[in-house]
Amino acid sequence: MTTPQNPLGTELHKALFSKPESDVPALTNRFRVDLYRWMCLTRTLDDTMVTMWKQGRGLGGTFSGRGHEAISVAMAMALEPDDVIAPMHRDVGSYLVRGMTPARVFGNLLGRETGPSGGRDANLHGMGDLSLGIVGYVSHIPQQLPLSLGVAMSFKYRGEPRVALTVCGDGGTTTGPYHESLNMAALYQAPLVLIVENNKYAYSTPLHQQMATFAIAERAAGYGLNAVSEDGNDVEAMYLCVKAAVERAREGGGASVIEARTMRMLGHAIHDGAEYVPKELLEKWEARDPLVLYRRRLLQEGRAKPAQLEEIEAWAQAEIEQAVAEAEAAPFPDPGTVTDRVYA
Amino acid sequence: MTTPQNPLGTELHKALFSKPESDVPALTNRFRVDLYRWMCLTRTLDDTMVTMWKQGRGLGGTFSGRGHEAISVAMAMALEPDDVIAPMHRDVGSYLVRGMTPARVFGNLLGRETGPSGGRDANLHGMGDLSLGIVGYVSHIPQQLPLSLGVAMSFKYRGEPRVALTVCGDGGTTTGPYHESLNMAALYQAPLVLIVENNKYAYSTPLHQQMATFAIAERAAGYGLNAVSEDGNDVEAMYLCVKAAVERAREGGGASVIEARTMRMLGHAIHDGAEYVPKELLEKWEARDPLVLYRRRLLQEGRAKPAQLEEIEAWAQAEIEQAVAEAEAAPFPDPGTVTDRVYA
Amino acid sequence: MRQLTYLQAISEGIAHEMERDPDVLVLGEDVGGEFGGAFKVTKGLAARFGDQRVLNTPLAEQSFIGMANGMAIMGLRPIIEVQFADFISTGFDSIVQSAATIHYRFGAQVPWVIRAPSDGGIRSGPFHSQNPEAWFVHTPGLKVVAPSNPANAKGLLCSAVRDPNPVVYFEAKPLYRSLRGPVPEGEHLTPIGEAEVVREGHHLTIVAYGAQVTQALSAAVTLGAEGIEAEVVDLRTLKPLDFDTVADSVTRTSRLLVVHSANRMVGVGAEVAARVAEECFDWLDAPVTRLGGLDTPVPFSPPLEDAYRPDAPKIVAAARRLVAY
Amino acid sequence: MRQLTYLQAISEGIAHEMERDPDVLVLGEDVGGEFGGAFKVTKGLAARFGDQRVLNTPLAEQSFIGMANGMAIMGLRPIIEVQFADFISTGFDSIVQSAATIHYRFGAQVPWVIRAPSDGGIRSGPFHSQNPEAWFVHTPGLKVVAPSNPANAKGLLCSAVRDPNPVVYFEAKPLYRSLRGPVPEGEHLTPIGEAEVVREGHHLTIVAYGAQVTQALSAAVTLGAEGIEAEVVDLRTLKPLDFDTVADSVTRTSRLLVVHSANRMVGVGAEVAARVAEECFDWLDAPVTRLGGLDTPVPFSPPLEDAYRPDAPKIVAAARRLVAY
Ligand SMILES: Cc1ncc(C[n+]2csc(CCOP(=O)(O)OP(=O)(O)O)c2C)c(N)n1
Ligand SMILES: Cc1ncc(C[n+]2csc(CCOP(=O)(O)OP(=O)(O)O)c2C)c(N)n1
Ligand SMILES: [Mg+2]
Ligand SMILES: [Mg+2]
Repeated sequence: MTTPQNPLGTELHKALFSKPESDVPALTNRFRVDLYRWMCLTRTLDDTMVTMWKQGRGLGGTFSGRGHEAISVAMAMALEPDDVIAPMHRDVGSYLVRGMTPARVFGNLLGRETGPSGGRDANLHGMGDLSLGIVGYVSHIPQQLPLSLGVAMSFKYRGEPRVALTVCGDGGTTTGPYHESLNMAALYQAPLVLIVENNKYAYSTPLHQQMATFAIAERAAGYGLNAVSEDGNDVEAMYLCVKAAVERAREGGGASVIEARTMRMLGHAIHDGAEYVPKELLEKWEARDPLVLYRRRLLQEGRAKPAQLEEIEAWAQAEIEQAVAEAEAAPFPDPGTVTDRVYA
Repeated sequence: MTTPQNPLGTELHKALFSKPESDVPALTNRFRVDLYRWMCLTRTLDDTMVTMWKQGRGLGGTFSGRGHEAISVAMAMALEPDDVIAPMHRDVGSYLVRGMTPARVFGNLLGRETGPSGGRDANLHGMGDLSLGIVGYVSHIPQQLPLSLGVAMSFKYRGEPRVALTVCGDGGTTTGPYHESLNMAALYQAPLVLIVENNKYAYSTPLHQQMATFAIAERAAGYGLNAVSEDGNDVEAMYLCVKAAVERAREGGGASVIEARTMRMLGHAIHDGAEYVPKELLEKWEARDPLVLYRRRLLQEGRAKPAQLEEIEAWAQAEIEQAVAEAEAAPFPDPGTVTDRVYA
Repeated sequence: MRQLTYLQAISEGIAHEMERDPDVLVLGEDVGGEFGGAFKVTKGLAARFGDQRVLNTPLAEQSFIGMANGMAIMGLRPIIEVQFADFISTGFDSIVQSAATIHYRFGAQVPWVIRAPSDGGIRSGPFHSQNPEAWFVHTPGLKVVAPSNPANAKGLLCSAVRDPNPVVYFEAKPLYRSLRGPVPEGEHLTPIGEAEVVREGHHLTIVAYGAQVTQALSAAVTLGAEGIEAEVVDLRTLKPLDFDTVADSVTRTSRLLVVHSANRMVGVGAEVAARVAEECFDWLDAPVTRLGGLDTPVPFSPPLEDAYRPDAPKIVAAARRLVAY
Repeated sequence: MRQLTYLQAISEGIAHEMERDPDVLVLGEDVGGEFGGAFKVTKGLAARFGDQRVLNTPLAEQSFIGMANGMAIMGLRPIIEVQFADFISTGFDSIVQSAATIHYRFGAQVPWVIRAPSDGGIRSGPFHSQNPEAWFVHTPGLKVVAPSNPANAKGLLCSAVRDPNPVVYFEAKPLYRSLRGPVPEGEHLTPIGEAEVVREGHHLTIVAYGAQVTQALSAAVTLGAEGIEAEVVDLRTLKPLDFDTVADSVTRTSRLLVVHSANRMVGVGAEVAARVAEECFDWLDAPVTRLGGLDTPVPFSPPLEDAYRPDAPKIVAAARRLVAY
């Protein structure tokens, strides 16, 4: 396998990857601590889920988003309440930020009546709730993308100042509808933001077995879209970048693609030991754990006190424990309702 | 609609669109006259077909390739006998060059037993004959593309020095499998050449309603493919360009995409008056009719004498008249055979 | 009543719904501008309702149907044209995986209509003659309709637009300009989920839909002249299937012939026949019989296509055998 | 005889064919390297046969199946894995439009096999439990097989690879590791197009395939204890359908129950039931009866999925009703 090169020249590369300092808005300390709070809740949920599934307390399989907390929290934080998000299976943080309770998430994971899918859809699929502006995940990759384009087009159709945001993986970028949707998003100047979570693997398949060049952002620019690549493990950078794209979309500046560079820290799904991932790669990224990075930074920059963060961590733990208890106590759906909800 | 811009910078644009003079092989006069001969046969077939269909002597609809003769002839001439071509519905010239007789083409058009599809497939679809290295056209755009990628991959698998060549329209470039196949062709370094016949329209839909930027070759380069844009109405330029891509593929240099710039001179299909195409656009391209251009050039450069070309034109007329007579006299398939050939 | 062609009736239905509800829009390849679609069903709509409500899309079925899913969950009511029913397979995932399951999975509604010009007999070959409705009737979560005449073409179109579920609307392109009939002006709804007895008779029941209803009715006339009175049931909706109307007829006639242009094997006719065989067993005096396309792609050449496809003479022959049983 | 799991039998069949014929190769998402596929069916093959013959593809079903079409017309024999049968819809055009029609349209052969891990009952929800075989049995030009045990899993795999036509091979993932049985070593072919009577009986015929054969056999044991002797026919091939074996059984038992996990509506069971109702009418002593998935997406939660899906107790209940008729 040859080393992929950037075929599009360094000029474009620079233009895409840099932004003027002056455009960066200031974040309040309160907001920064909130970013941490949501990441912490997300990680705690994820850790707890993984433990439960390993203990045999789960139902079917599930997907860990470990390592993706900065992306999933930042993108949801960058939206307004009226915006709509269509996350994927490693974006639990987005659901939480949008107001889905951890108990409902566990309800879905455990197939209970109380999950947003009422026991109809599995694990982190189908966790939609339009009252929270969340579209449930469809497994077929990347169905969320044309669907979100349509959500964006409905805003444009009605002249509403709203934005649709969605996500796909590096694997998603090699699919047909990815191309079709990006082309149409550029053509129609849709108020759409797409985050590509480039976590280096599609299941067991590394990037270099997926594409000859890794120029995800450059290819997106080729459609006439706004495109940029950002560090997906830096929650503030992600937030600023998504926020800029969201507001640009809201103001009629068209669709953006943001490549979020990150790493899938566990297997594809709970049963997958991911022996195919080189240890060194994981170690490199372990050192860049988004929570550890941000915690350190908040303290170093004096944005928060240690006790504050510890309190958040304890809160997250308690919240999740309570949520699990609630979900485990919740009823399974009545089999007599199995044919309900097929039609509206 | 905003005017599309090239998003990728002029550097790339220049690199893609120019080639060193020294690399251009010399063509013999005999070869040049052959190029004209095939274009002439192609145009005569097309004209005759259009006339017959307007007279009600046709069966169902059909597609004119008027204006595309330089492309369809050049690409087939650039192949070796063992190579495989998967043309589309405006590429009659390719079939003829590969050795399909005009009588068989009319046999297919008229639903006769003698057409390559034995009356099974319609008009210019399904005119495959693997003994001539031709794959029949599938309507679903761009199914020929992944299929041709597979043909190319079979050559690679067996270590055969053969090349697969296929075609799609500008419309084809906005489809999912276009992206998937280009990505895989680059990833696997397949011995594949794809010609994009950019004839400005997909049915009634002009380019600017298909894509925000017209950077077809640049986007192809973004996958790590060899990519170039060429004048599709200049048969020699097309030939040289395709030949270079074919030999590069044969020598292990990977896949190429060639945008052939041309114009669809008649409607999408026989019933379509194409009132949606601006007159000026057609006039501009009428002045660049590939046959007229090449005829003039052959005479101006002293490659052929007028009598020679007139003889060819008369020959083509006679060939096609004879072919039509043969096809019209050919039997329809026996209805008792309708379920034959479903399974091999 | 005023007579319209089948095609005019569809166009009128679309315009009526667009007039009535600003959330209704049209999208697909070549539907917009002055062109108005490969069959001109949407001609004039762009001039009347603007380009945003009659949106030309690039060649990208999977994503323009996927886009309609997103518009629909936000409350818009897209009417999607696939240029030929044959190309609906290109957007398959967006229909059978996404649209069909959204309501079941998290309660959002997907109120779109896909218009799919289907059926053959007009020498269009394997890629412009298909009848793929069985794929969708098999798929939970969709509704499927197949109008047979101008009046129900308009009525089902309007009902489909107002239905909160994804509805695949198979229009029979051989009828576009060949079938004329009365069509009520203004508001006119044909209920989804209700079959119609379009001819009464007591010797056998012929169940058909789409273009084959015309064939069945014409066969019934021939049969009538021989003293065989066929009852003809026009299914109109294929999913949900109005089995009660079928069963009611069969329990009166005791004989069933199901006809459709689609491939017979695992076609909608198999479902009708199997249910009748199960639920009307005690009433049957002869085997349930099906006519459908042969198990081949739709061939192009006239002798082959004619051999492939059911038509009135084949219906007559099958009905005679059934009654003689 | 040596016992293998259903999964081991498939793996062995693939390896056997690759050993035998250098034109046989494997491709799909995650099939290669040390990983060997989501279910590990192809584990070890890359080490043994090299990366070129066990090719990892990007996420792109439409195009990697389309690529296999091109490989196949040049004489290679690709075995394509779709990661779950649910994702076969993503490559739909390449199967139903291109591969299925190539031979009819211009005589080339498309000798590939698509392996599709199907069926549920293992709490995988609507997108990892599907049984989409009806779509393909309805489509002319394809062959469709559905092995029910380790021996025919190997035997049908090997026959499918050697068949000159495109064969969709639905493997039942609930059986992967749960079903063990004798599998002949070396060369072992199960003919495509032949059903098998896997249990003899004279009170009723139960027709099943895939994972439901196990359920039917287990139901037959329960029924046997009650004095009801069920004959069980394992279809094995769904297209072309071996109707003779079914008819032969039904003309002896006079009662038919068809069972499959796929949605009942317009399922393969409808075809079997409709043909029996038509061709065995005079032999039937009771209505033909079908059990299949409900007309909903496959639900995730155990009580819902259990309600959704046929199983041995439901088969027993239906058989009792049928025999008591
Ligand atoms: C169309 C389709 N084919 C196959 C799959 C099975 N599958 C689930 S996730 C996955 C890999 C996805 O990789 P990527 O997009 O990079 O997302 P990640 O899992 O890395 O977050 C695959 C192949 C699928 N969901 N959809
Ligand atoms: C998947 C699919 N959708 C729709 C069509 C109908 N159709 C046939 S040709 C065409 C336009 C093709 O445009 P282009 O690719 O530019 O080729 P051209 O006709 O200009 O040569 C369309 C939409 C098709 N053949 N396939
Ligand atoms: Mg990934
Ligand atoms: Mg074009």
